[in-house]
Amino acid sequence: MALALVRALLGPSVYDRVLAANMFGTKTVLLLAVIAFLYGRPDFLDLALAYALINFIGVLAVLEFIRRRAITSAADHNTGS
Amino acid sequence: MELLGLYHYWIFAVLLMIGFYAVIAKPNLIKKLIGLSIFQSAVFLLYITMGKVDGGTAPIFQAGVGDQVFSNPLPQVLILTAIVVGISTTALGLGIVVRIKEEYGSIEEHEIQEIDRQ
Amino acid sequence: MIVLFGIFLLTLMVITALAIVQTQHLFVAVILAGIFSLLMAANFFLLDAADVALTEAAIGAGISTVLFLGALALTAEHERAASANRLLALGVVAVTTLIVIYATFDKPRFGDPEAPVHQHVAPWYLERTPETIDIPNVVTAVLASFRGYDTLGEVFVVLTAGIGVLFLFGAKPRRKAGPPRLAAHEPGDGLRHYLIPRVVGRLLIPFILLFGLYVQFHGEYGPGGGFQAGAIVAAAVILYALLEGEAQALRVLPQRLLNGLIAGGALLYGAVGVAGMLLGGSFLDYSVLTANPVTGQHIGILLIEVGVGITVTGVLISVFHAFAARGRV
Amino acid sequence: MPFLLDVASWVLLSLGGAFVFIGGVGALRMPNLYTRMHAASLTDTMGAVLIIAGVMLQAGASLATIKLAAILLFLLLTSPTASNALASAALLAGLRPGDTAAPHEDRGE
Repeated sequence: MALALVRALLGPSVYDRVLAANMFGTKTVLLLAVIAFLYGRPDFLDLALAYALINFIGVLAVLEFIRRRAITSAADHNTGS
Repeated sequence: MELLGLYHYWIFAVLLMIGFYAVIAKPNLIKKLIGLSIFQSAVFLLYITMGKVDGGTAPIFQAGVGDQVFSNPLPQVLILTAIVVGISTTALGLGIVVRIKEEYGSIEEHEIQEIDRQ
Repeated sequence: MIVLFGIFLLTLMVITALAIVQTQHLFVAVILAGIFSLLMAANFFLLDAADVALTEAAIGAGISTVLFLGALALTAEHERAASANRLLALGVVAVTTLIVIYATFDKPRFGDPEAPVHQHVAPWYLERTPETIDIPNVVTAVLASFRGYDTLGEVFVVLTAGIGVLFLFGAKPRRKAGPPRLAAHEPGDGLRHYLIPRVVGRLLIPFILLFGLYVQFHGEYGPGGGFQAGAIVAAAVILYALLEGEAQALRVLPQRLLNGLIAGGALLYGAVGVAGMLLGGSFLDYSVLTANPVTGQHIGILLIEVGVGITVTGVLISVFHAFAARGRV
Repeated sequence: MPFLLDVASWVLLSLGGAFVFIGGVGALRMPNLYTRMHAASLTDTMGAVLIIAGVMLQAGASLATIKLAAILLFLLLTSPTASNALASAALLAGLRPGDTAAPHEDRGE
């Protein structure tokens, strides 16, 4: 199931990787839900719930990061290295 | 099958060493910190692996279900706290790196040493 | 089948770790570290450690990425290539790997119930938890009651780390030569202009907070507890800060209050211990808190988890603000 | 009846798995970021809905079903948002939708 994703992990540009990370998050949620049932311990769905809730904070942080960098590098052209 | 039983430990060893490599070979301080957290994760994995018992489930009693095998709760307790402590210490490390960047203008190890030598 | 799945996940982890070390782009490394943490959590789950997996989920999914990105924004995004002693390092690493792998041949087989780890105190914990503490989650019982000292120590480490970060960033940045980082143009209003994330985020924040509270107080019955809840609540506040800008978040939860939270949580923990002493037990012995020892344990664990949760929340939020505020200077 | 439910849930699970797989392949094979994103969102919607519906049938009416419904709801809320945020980030960083050749690593700097 997650096999296709491994290859996405090696994607060419930075944003592909973010995309892959996001997909990975969704897949982990699904995976956890399925495994919880394979184990017969449905009370562990909390975990998947936690992921579903906070997984996208990372992506929002990326957006904020890029936005900041865009603002700073618009002013002086040598941020970063 | 006998060898398969040790696979987890091998992965642990390999991960540990990947982290270790990042710490000793990469000059970049943030990379070192990421390496350190990989190293840390490897140790976590080792502990949790040791706690696993065949056919066991997580050590939470279920009402009405008797006679279950539970995995070892002790390593889990240790690691649970260690993860949170880990992120706090990583944050501290990042704080130091940022301060170094402000003082030296670089986060590469050899450049910092260069500046120090002057 | 589950074992095979575990092996698959572990292999993925190694690949990800290699990619992290190999890439020169630190931003990519941080994103990959996020994936690494996801894999790690799934693995913990497979290894029966639901509590640990929840902790890793709460920390790794949001907060560590945010912190690393915050640090990246303040430093450089690329690392320089070339280190002179690379071969030497590789050699050392290879030799150590071989030694460690050689050592693993002495390890008991994976999942062996006869392994030495399972012979020592763990059975005792499993046996005693129902009668002396009477809560279903053994992990919480061991964490908060049997090994309360350890946890107290950990809380103080978190506290110290938080104080350390606040001290480090307390110093005013010295203006170095070079182009000044522009200040006027950076209002720090977060993602206020991005409508969709903002609306959805605002919708979700209450649910995240609610879920945090659920994890906090459900910790005795299912996976959860103060550490996880603290991280989740902190994630909610950080989300708010990302959406509305740090200034707004600081207005809602001022730094003074956060400082109070950081110290207050640890103090609450300590106070519970001292209360036990005053009532005639030993430090962190909750059985004396009420007439019934088992109820006493319940109350003690509840209070301690609250203390832990408060401290963790306070520290994580303050650290985030420290990084974010630094970026705006 | 339980048998029927079982079959239905397995059908849903495998369908969901197929969608996830297709999404993965798409994310790998599509020419540039924005089309890749399009493929990836397949996982987030169809895959998630089907798999969680499948697990729900296994669970029957219980607390777990409610939790699953909550997970589904939050997934459906968050992942499009994340995609949107990512797309804005990429656009902000100057990645044009037209470019077929994805710029190797980050430009500028």
